Amino acid sequence: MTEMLTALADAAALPTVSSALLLSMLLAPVAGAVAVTVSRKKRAAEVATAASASLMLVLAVALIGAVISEKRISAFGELFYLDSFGAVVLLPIAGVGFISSLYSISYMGRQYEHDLIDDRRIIRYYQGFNIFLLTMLFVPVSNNMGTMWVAIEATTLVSVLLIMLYTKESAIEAAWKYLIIATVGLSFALFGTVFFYYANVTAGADPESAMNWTGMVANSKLLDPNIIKVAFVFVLVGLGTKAGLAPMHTWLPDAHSEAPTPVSALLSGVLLNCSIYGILRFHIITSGTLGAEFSSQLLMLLGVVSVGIAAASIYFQKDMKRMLAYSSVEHMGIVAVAVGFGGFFGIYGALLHIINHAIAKPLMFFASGSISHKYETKAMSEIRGIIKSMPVTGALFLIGGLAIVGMPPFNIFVSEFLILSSGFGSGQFLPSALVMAFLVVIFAGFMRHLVRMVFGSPKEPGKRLPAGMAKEDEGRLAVVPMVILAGLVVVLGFYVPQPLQELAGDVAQIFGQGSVAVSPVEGGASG
Amino acid sequence: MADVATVAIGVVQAAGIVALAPFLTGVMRKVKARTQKRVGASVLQPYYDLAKLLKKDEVVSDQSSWVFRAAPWVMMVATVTAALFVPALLPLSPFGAVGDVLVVLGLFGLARFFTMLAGLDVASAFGGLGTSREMMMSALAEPAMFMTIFVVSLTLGGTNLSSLVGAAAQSAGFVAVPSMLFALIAFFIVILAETGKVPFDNPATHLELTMIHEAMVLEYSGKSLALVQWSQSIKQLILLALLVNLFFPAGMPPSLDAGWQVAAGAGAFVAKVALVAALVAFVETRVAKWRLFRVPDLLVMAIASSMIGVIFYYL
Amino acid sequence: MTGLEILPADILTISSAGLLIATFGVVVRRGFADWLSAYRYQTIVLAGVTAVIAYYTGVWEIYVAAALTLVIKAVVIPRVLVRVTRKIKDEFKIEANPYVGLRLSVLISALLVALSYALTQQMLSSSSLDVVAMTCLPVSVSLFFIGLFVIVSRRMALNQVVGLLIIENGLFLFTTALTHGVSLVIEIGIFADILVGVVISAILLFRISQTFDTLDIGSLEKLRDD
Amino acid sequence: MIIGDGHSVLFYLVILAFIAGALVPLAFRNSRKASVASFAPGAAGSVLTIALAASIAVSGTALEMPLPFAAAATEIEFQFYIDGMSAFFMLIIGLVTLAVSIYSIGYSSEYHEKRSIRALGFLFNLFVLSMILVVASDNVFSFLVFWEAMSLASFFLVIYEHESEGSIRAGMTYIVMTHLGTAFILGSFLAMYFQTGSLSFDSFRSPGSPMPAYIRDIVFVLALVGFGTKAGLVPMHVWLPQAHPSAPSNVSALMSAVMIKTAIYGLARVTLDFAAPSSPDSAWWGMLMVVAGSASALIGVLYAAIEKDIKRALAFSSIENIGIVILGLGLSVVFLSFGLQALAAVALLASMYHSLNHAAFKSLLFMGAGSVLFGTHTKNMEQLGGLAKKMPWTALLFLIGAIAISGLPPLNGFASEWLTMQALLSSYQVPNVALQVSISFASIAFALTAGIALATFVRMFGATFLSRPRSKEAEHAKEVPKTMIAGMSVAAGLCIVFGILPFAATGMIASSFGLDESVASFNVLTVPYSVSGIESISSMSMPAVAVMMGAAGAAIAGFVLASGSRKTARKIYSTWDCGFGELNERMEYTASSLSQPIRTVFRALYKPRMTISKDRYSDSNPYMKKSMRVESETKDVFEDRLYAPAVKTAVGFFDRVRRIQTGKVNAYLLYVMIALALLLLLARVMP
Repeated sequence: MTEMLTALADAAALPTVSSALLLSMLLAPVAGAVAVTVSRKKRAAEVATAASASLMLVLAVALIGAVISEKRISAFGELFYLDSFGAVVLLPIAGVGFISSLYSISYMGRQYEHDLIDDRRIIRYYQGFNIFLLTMLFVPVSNNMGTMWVAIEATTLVSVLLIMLYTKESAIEAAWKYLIIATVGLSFALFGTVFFYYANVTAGADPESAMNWTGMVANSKLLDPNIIKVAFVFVLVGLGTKAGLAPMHTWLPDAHSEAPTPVSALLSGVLLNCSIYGILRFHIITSGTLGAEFSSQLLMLLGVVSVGIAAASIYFQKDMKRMLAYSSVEHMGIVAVAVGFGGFFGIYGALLHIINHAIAKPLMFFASGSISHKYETKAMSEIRGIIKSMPVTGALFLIGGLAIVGMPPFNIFVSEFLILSSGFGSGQFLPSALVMAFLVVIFAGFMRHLVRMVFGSPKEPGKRLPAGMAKEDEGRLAVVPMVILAGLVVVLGFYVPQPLQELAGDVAQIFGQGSVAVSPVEGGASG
Repeated sequence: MADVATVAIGVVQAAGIVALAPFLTGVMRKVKARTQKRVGASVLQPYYDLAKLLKKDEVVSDQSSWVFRAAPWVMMVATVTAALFVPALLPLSPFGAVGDVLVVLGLFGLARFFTMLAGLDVASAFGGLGTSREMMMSALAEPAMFMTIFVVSLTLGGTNLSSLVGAAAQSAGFVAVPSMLFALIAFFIVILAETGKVPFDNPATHLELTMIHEAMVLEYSGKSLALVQWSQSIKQLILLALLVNLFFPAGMPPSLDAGWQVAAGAGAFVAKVALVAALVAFVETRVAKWRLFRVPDLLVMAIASSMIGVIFYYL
Repeated sequence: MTGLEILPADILTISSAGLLIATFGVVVRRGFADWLSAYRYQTIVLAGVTAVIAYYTGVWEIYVAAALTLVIKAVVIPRVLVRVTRKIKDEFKIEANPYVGLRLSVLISALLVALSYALTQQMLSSSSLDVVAMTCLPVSVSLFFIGLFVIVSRRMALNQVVGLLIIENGLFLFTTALTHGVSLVIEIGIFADILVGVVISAILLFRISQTFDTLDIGSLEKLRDD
Repeated sequence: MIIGDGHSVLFYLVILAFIAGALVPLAFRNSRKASVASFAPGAAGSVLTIALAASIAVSGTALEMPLPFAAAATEIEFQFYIDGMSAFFMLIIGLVTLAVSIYSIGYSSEYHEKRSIRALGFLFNLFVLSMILVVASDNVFSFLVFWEAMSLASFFLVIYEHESEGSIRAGMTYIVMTHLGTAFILGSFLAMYFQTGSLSFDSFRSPGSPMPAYIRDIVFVLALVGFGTKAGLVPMHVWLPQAHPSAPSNVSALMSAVMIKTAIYGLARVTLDFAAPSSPDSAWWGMLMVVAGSASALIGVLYAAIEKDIKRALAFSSIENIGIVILGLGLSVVFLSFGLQALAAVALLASMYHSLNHAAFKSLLFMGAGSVLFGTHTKNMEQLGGLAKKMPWTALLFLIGAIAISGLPPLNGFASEWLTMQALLSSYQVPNVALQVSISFASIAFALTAGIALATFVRMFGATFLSRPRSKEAEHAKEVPKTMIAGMSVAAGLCIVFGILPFAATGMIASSFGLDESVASFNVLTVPYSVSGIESISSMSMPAVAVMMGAAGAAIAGFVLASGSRKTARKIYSTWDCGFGELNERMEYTASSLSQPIRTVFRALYKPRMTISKDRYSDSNPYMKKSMRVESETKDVFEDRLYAPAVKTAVGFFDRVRRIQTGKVNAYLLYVMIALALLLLLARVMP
């Protein structure tokens, strides 16, 4: 694995090669979208999307390999810029994008068979899917904070379209709320971004490149602290809205639960990361100006509130997908808290958590999609005995659920462990203890739903179950993506691959630029 | 660990306890009869009973299992073994280092365990009734007994009966320490409870209202009954011996060097035990059997009393 | 930044006042058509202000931005909105029963304007600001606030879209005034986003009116936790 | 001293054996083959575990075993270090698993063709493996991974019969409570991490600078609550009587006999190894443990005494025994705080010896209960009875367990309770009157516990195995398969060996905990006394007692046989029925009626409620009744008074919080703005 990556990295060593890689990675979904539009056939659209997504994944991996060896890549002057932090966010975009494109074939196929969507919509779905991937890809590779904002806003618009794919009342309602709240939130973010820019310009930066993140960080010590304070709050609230941090998260459970399942997976597993990524970029700058204290505290505050509100909502949840959506609020909260804790373990934990969540949550969404197909409901009280009616899906759902609640030996435990260690280790006892308490509540709430759904008898009287439901899972195309994800969930629970560890070490360095406290005592992993 | 002589002394002393036990029962019955203005049977009557029972055929319930048949043996073995550890006629037990007062208690527990099981085994309502009451009584008597020992151990040092009695012997006749006084009260109550005396139990009747111990062993006959009764007598003697030797060491030989002192000590022991037995019998005639659910109050009083003893000791 | 010293503050002040008046126009009216015309008027003034800024700062990109503003916001967006809402029944287009009454709304808007002046003074007093910024920033923040207020206090989905557009205008003014134009690529990106956003929200509005037979967002409360 | 390769190989073999036990059965569809394929490697693995653990424990060495790669980062890795303490607990695991694995081969036939034996074997082996690795772990990360894996595996085993709502609910209570406990444990470890900056146990053991007192106190309290939850310490015990009985009986045996011991391991690790008390300031730790331990012992046994479900009663009795163990541990901490090393050794010996003994007899009893369940398909004591005749072997083995757990000589329970009593008596040396008096109160609780335990097991054995069968199932019961008997015999053998030859256990404990071996010289347990001028030694020798009992038995037999001048006959006849006629099973004492006096005496705790409904022939005459029905129930005060209100409050709070999701988009936008305004305010306030 490592050798392969180094080989790729060598190939990408030349700057031109890596910028070509970057560009072609961005073009892959474009090509997909074009192919879908041209072909206008369901089967062709499926194949084109899967092909472009796999191409994207390969290119992304190559690019990440290059980042590992070169530390940073820029293309087209300073317009595109990818460092190890961006790489960590890029990985889930490409990975989940690919897996989702596979799952889409099965899921949308079934929706199509059940006449829930027609030919026109299927094509529109695959167009939207590709463009959605494209907009998300732009986020980690943008150096310009304005471009990044544009990309994030674009993700909102595309994903609203994808949610609107269904003409159900609930889908429209969710799309409307999502659109309005996210747009208002992002306007705050733009406000804050402009403030940052202004601060950078007044600090003497060249207006042409003053919007570039690299420049802002380099200048961060010189920025006007008062402006940066206000600016960061605006960015935090603005991008926090998009990232699902409470109390700005209110649109999230609606949108994530009403979207088509593969899109839900992308929304929860990937899109949220993009927004968090944006916040953290600004966090680094802010830390440079004000010291780590200020923005860390705010991140911690919002993070703890998110985890708490998610805990309350998960405990009482009735709808399976909404529960998963709230769990995303929780996990984004944890990431925020983790960065707030800082330290090598905190940063590393946050990154690992982003990746782990991006693996486990799609798994859960996919499984829940198959389950609600089978049981024809999303109401958890009506779902019983999955392990009997769909043994494989049930087992995978269980693995995913246990991972989501942070049980070892699954991946999320590792990152949560790192995060709590960093919290206690840095003496942040109150937030750490609160997070831990909320995690226990979430565990209780989640498990009580999960266990009842997975176990028990599917033939319980009064429970809705399609008569003559066969004991079988959905088709192979539905199961394979889940198996891949579950495999990752387990493997990452035991071992984090070396390249990832290296990336994490580099990212800790990047955070270190902004004088986010990174204790040298603990930073042993990067080698 | 010990030469033949000490072993022999220990065995002889235990044999003495085993042999003397029915006599003590006889004495108690006699005293009881006299205080009730009856003539009463001979003090040797328990021996005659045992001899008779040992020769008789047995009737065994068809409902019972091997537990019922094994129980009398276990009771007898447990109490006889306990007798090995108790200084009675002499102020020491050569086996003190092998089994201390806690072992004695444990052996009594073993005996009681099987008694209770035997009561249940015959599938008669009497057995269950006795067992159920005994469960409650023993549950409370146990802590009372243990707390008494707690006080005694603190005051006289350790749980080794030999050294306890040895330490008691150093004092003048009567261990006059406040803590010991409270322990004495507790111990006396416990003895009444453990040996099935009024106000806890009334072994003389076969009424379901009053029986505890008798109800459990109601189905026994012949050899088994002999063993049950004998072990009960031995237990009674052991408890009284402990009472006498720990609390009233008067007349006990300070050392074993002088033969006459030892003999006198043994005599004094028999006299003291008989006296205490008479006292117990006397108490039995003066008080009425208590209602079953008032009995715990008495045992709790014993616990409290020994607890006060502990506190006195520490203060 | 040459020439700012000689900028007659009056021009900017007057146009800012014009912006505010247009904004108040949105607040006090009920009908969608009235809103739209108020918005159009507001945008034209905004484009003018932008042009003035461009003239005095001499940055050509700001001219482009002004032109874009004029074309996209004052012409295209209202057209699009009118077009997609043509099929929506007229009774849906009237804010009959807002959460906050109209008179109170005006009062609150006035307060918000005052608040924006206070805040901008507070926030930016320490840093060196030119005249453009000093004049336009409070106005832009007011637009921002009033837009937010409109979104929160109204129940017609259409009006929320207009509220969003007002926020957008405020942001635009803010950006231009404070920074005298960020790079053109970003500006174009932002415009494109707005345009697409308006189109999408228009489609959504149409869907809502079709599906729910109303544009009252009070009926969009099915998704909740209880 | 650290030992090397041979042991590492053994350790790998242990892991391999259990992994094989988990995975190989997955290949078999046939239930019978699958059960052999999973439990035979389990038994083999436990033999290897015993070998490994015993050699380390006896030699007093340690085995260090780093894995070749880091899981996530330095110190976030799997790291093993088996010292004496680990080895001792590993030995407990090995011994019990050996018995239970053999037993399971037969027992799992109960589930053939009804449930997945593959799943049972898979989870069983993983459960055991994770327990072994928990005690072998040498850093916080690997400890927690295996700790939670252990919880998870056992959770799935608890809900093995997952169609029943009852077992799901029991499982949920269990997993949530245990997770809460884990949170406390994590807090405790991380508090140490805060101090030492390293996650390895090694750094906790010898921190660069001594931990400040407040950190040590936090560490202790969190560890007590966390491990106490897993151990079933009152008042965190409520999950235990629900979960242990729900699992298949072989697993119940493992959970009760072994799993809760891992919590004792953790507690011992923290209180004796990491934050070992050294000054009288820490005496309150020990006292807290003494109080909690004696309360657990008493409350556990009181509930066990009235329980009708045989497995539930056994679970309550586990709470009792764990209480005794923690009482001993607490005493040892008290003594250590005052520098009374010798006494601390006695108390620790008592505690660990009792852990070992409890593992032996509780696994035996749970297996016995499983056999009863196997033979009769009920675990309700009211419906059992008379099994001693139908299942003689099971009865005999169960009786051994009952005698042992009641603390009666000559079996092992007595030996460890003797030591505990000695430790309690020795509290006179603690130079603090308040502590002395408190410990003597704990002694009352302990003695009361012992008394009620005796009653409990008389009732349990009596109601289950003696008198008449009270149901058809009990009437038609059959003896269980040989493998089950064999498994139980292993455990019974342990009860006898550890009873009659205490040195087998105490010597090993002394060497593995580094105690002065004089407290456990060859088969004589001794405790020196020195009170106000009186010097004496309390001692007890179990082998000698056993020999004496044998001799006494022989003497008595000889005497009785010799004294009977003629051969006496034994006549079988029906029980005396007062001339009433045929006695039947409805006339005997049931399990509930047996415990009725105890229930009455301790009614303050049980809050018994009795409903009597009468059906009369006519309203005019109240004395002639057609039928009567008596229903009685008792309550668990902890569930009613402590947990229910606490959960209700918390849930009510969360219910209000989640209602912010009103569905109104205007409200949502308002939240965004309020958040912005508040954060801006906060930003102003913050430096």
